Amino acid sequence: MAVVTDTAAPTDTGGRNGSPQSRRGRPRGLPLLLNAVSVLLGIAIWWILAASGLTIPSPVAVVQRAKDLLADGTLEQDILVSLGRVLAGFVLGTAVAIPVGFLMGWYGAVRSLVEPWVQFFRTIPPLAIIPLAIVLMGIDETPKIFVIFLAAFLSCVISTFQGVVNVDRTLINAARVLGTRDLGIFARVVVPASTPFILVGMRVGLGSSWATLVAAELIAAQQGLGYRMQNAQLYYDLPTIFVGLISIGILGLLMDRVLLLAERRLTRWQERR
Amino acid sequence: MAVVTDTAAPTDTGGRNGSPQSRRGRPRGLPLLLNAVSVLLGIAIWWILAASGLTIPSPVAVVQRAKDLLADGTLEQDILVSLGRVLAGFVLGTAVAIPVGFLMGWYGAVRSLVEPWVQFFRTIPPLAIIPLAIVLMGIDETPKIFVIFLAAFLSCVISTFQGVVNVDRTLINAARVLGTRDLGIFARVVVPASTPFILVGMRVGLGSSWATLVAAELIAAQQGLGYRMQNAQLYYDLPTIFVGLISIGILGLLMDRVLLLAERRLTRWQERR
Amino acid sequence: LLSACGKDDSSSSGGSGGGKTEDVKFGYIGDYNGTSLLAIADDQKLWAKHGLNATTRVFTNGPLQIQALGTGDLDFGYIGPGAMWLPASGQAKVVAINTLGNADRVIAQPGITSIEQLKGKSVAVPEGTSGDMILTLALKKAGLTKQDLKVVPMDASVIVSSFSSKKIDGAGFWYPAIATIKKQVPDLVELAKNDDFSSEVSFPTAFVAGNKVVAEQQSKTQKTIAVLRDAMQFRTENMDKSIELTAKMLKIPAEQVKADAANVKVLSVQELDTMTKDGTINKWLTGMGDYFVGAGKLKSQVDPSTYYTGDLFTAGAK
Amino acid sequence: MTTNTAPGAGQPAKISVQEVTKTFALGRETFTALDRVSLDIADNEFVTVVGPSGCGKSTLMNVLAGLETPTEGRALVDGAPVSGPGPERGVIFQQYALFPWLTVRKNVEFGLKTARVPRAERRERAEHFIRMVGLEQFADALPKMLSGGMRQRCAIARAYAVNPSILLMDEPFGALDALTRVKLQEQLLDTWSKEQRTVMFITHDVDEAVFLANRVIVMAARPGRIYDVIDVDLPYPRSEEFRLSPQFAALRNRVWHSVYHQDGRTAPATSPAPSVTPA
Amino acid sequence: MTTNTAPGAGQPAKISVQEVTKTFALGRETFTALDRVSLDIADNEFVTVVGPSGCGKSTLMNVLAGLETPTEGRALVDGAPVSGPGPERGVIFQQYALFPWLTVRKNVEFGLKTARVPRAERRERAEHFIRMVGLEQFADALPKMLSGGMRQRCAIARAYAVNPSILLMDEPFGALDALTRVKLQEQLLDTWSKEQRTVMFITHDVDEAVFLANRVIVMAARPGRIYDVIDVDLPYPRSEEFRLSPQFAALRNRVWHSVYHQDGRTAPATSPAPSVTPA
Ligand SMILES: Nc1ncnc2c1ncn2[C@@H]1O[C@H](COP(=O)(O)OP(=O)(O)OP(=O)(O)O)[C@@H](O)[C@H]1O
Ligand SMILES: Nc1ncnc2c1ncn2[C@@H]1O[C@H](COP(=O)(O)OP(=O)(O)OP(=O)(O)O)[C@@H](O)[C@H]1O
Ligand SMILES: [Mg+2]
Ligand SMILES: [Mg+2]
Repeated sequence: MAVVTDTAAPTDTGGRNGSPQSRRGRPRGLPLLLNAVSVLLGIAIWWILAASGLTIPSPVAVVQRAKDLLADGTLEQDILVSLGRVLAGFVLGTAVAIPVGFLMGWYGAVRSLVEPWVQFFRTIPPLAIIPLAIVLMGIDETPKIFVIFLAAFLSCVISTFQGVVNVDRTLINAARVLGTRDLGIFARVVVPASTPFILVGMRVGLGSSWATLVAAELIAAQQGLGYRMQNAQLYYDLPTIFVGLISIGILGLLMDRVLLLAERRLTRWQERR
Repeated sequence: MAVVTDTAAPTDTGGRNGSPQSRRGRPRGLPLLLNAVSVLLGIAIWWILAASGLTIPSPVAVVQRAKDLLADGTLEQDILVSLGRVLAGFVLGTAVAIPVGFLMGWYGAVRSLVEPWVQFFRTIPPLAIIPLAIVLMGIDETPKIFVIFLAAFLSCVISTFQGVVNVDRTLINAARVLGTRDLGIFARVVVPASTPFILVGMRVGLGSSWATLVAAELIAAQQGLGYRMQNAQLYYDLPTIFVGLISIGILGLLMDRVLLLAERRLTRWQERR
Repeated sequence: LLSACGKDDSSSSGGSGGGKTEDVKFGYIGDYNGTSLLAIADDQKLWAKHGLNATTRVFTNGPLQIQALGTGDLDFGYIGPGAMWLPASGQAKVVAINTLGNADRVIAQPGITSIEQLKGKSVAVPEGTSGDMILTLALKKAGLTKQDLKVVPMDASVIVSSFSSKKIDGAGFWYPAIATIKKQVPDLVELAKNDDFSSEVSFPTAFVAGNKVVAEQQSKTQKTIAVLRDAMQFRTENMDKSIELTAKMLKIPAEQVKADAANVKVLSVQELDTMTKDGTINKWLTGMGDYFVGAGKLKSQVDPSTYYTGDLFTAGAK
Repeated sequence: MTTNTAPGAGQPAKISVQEVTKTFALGRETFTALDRVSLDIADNEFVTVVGPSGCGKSTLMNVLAGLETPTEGRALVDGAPVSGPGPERGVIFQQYALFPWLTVRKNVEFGLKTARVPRAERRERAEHFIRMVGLEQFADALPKMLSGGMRQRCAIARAYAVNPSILLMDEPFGALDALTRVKLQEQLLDTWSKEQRTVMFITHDVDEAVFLANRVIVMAARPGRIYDVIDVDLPYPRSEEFRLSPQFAALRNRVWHSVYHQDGRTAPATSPAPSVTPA
Repeated sequence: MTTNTAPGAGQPAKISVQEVTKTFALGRETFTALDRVSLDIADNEFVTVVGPSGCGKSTLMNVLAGLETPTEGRALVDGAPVSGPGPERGVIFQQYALFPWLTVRKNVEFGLKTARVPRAERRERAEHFIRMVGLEQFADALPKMLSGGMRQRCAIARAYAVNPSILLMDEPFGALDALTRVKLQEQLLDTWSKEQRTVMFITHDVDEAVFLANRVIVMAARPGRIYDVIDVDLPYPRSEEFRLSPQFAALRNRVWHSVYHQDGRTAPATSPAPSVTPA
């Protein structure tokens, strides 16, 4: 029997074997500290690489460019616009992926019909989707959000599907003998039981959404981080590209943290390490 | 108690509630049939779209081009080269992701150190990695495989990590009281118990690998499906682009089936629907 | 495809032949401009003739090649006019001018008959390319600026679909992509073309070399220029054959290459020598420089002689 | 094989198992978990099932619950063939099957929510059954925080809460200490005798089987079949004194003997054929 | 609170629990699962633990197994503080904890593989214990194909196979029918008396507790504590006749009384203080 939320003092860790047990007991600050160490280390490596004559801009140059871009409001504006697109695409993609993944996992026929296409589109680079998206949806926000939506959807649906397939049959039976029908089982058993899988899907989907942003902003974007980076690429303006990359990275990281928090709340019931 | 491999005749399905139960009992051919129906439907929609004046080539034109490309050996050659790259990148990526994911799940310190970077790179589009890859690795096979490797690794590592975190603590305790240490627990408990997660990661990673191929073959590729598509883009040779897309889709689908088969073998022990 | 040219040489003259054979790594782009000379050099065994052993690598754009030149992965490469600012900003040297691009157009949906009518309309442009350039020039001539239109920056592939599906009113674009659009919108209007501006700006394509190669490997540079000159000569004399060879090297239908070549103004060696000497080429490059400064890619005008090694090119004339 | 009819043979059986065979694939072989099992249970009857581990008790229960389809034969409830589970048949699983993400209270309320019982009543009913099984202090605890016996009690409360007319209970008191067990046995008998209920109760405790039952079904393994049926013709309510009575001891011994001496795979001494025991 | 010393008080205790307190967070409150529990178990002693559901039996076992760290106090095994699990302390979990992806055979071999027992010997030893628990027909079956009792037997075989000098067993026979149970009880006593073993055996079956034990520890709940310790000064081997002997009945009644009449939360009639029972 596992005891996760034990109140044992963090001090009495005990020898070698104590480590896996005491994970929860560790002072809260340590992981954050290590995060910080890790980030600083990364920056140091970057600096060394830049200093050693590689054609990458130094952190100082990038910070300087970021300041400039912040000063004239470009960066804020770009971030807002891109964040909006990613959020819209990601939220839609996830919202569609969960029921579709459920239907695929639950009804063999749906699975047989949908799966080939999901698999097919997952292997197709977003760049290749763009022409079609434009033809069907014009050049405004819709196709951009659609491309991001697709990326999020495709990452998340496979995960949800797997989650549904993996739900312990005993729990489904328990719900069925209590009179619950398919819809109730979906909402009240399958969804909570496959939350860990769905969250993996969402986290991976979030990454894909951001990674697709650049492709999406190929479509007649007037602003946005992806647009700014492409533009900078034409001008070989590496500091701006780095500002874009880092902004995307940080925003992605922050959104991921939010998901993680949600996960912690949603899967507190789990007996896990 | 769930009984998965029951020998009940597929006929006695029984009413409404029979469906989830009888899934396994269904004649084997049906899903394949539905797959086929689904694919045919997709082709029909494509045909209609092409006929209705959209700027996409008709299936006939694409098949014709595929024949031509097969006749002079180009397509075979491209497929071989691309397949090699994807396989190398994907296998490497997965092979690295599984132990890294494990270390992240098992040792809080590793997690704190590695996670920010994993999250960061997941949000960065592969297109943006290319300049760096060229600077560090030249223009031969290495950077191409590296970009694919990265895509596979980043998709898979997050999933493995989640899998490790979700392993039922009871099973770990059972192994520990039998005298098993960390390494043994990893190989003999954590890996099998998180197989469903790892496989989700591998499937998603496989998709990403293929989707990244086009970006990878931007790096001075001489052949390969992605290269062929980009080249065709110069001439707006849409049929060739479609041949490339469909080849990628089909190859991805086939590799996914192989993974699925592996999964079925590896997770037969599960009590699942 | 690959380095067919290099291979046969390496076996024949890999060092056994007494004469010193040098290896050269050459990048190119898979269109007529970028490929034709290499296809000829390969077919006519020009590399071997000049004691070179060439490996060619195809790229999808110029900037990547410039980067590879910088890291030493390539010795020579080919760029279009849109990337000319890279050598201008000191990242590489132009060792030879190749052709003049003649494929750029400002196009508009049927019904629009003049640049002025584009006012307020959405016009797509692949930023920083020759399509961008021709639009800028056309607007300037009509006394307009980009602010007068709704300019939408777009990737080239995106323009085809957007224009065909009439999501945009106009575009600064080029052949052969326009030919693809024409299949959908046969009566599209061409509002401006390169020739309209031949007096002000030309759109040269060029061969470039890494700074180090030019500085430290003079014999290799000379030999390569010699190969290019021989191939140019052959190209001017055998246009059809050059198209055929290009198609063979790229493994694409000859008609496609032919359509592509129709929008290229091929320059003969003699013309190039003359224009280098009389400063025409420097004038072109200055004109390009003006454009790049205006577009913000260059901070200030750069003297073309700092990056175009015209003397090396003409020295090959002996 | 004749049917093991219920005592009140006149009225139609509430539950009727007719020649049910269930086989499982076990590697390359097939394993017969139930071999032509027939059994009738009358309305308001309390039947206990005992038998060696692996003799098919849980399988039989799953067939009645509608969770397993028989390979051959059929199961009827109220005269209609069982085609799936239903809330009128409450099930307590041997492995509890609590929803790990729900608190004890929410677990108990699960079936009530499905039945759209209004919130206030739901709460109240859940409260009642949680108190009945003695988990009031743990109403808001998650299953992972419960001891083995507490999990089992939570599962019991969950099944009771939907107030099913048939209760299928698979070793429901197996993880409980003597005190709690006796309490819950008495409560079960109490509810059963007051309300119209049909109970099938699997246990491996012979005392419990005799104490609770109208009839004790003794099963045998390999293949799983009904080996003996023993009527317990003694009045309810049964008190602690009943446990000490000589009739109880006699029946207890008879059941014990029937379970214990199956080894020879012959019929029990007192009955003529393996699974045929006239009522 | 004094220590519940083992009978042979002279020699150092094999297992020593010293003032162990274990609390859990339960929502905002803390719940005391073990309240200053002290207990010594001598080498080669057979101790059974009984007590109401949720009184902390499993928690105490987990502390000894090294799977839980006490909030206060400490546990010693062979004089050294417990800092983690070890193969010398075999554990049978209340919830079996079989590896679902391994067959019965592979489950039983798991610990042997860790101990690098050569393949042939491993196979043979696993075979032996699988036969002992009567699962030979299911050696290649996966846990999901086993009945509840069969799973439990598999867990027993797995723990036995590594031949630990200390056995911590949490209701190991809880899901077994009477026949199998008696068989396994006898086997356990047999091995225990032949080989040098120390056993802590949790059960809720008072008969079983008395039948097996040198000493019966009775625990009480809220807070979890030792309520009574009853010595069973009767010789081994204990046969079926022993079960029918008057001493057995007397001890059984005493334990029963101690468990059953805790309600008033006073000490048992025969002992002066809650968890202090001189040996
Ligand atoms: N999915 C399955 N695959 C193969 N065999 C199975 C499966 N499910 C059950 N069995 C077999 O069916 C037989 C009966 O199992 P069942 O669970 O009904 O036994 P039981 O009488 O409930 O035993 P226990 O008292 O131990 O719970 C067992 O031998 C078991 O191995
Ligand atoms: N993780 C936890 N969080 C909160 N409370 C817990 C946790 N684990 C155990 N407990 C509590 O500790 C008490 C003792 O639990 P334990 O499992 O030791 O009981 P037990 O004596 O083994 O009972 P049973 O006979 O029912 O198995 C219980 O009240 C239980 O609710
Ligand atoms: Mg059972
Ligand atoms: Mg317990």
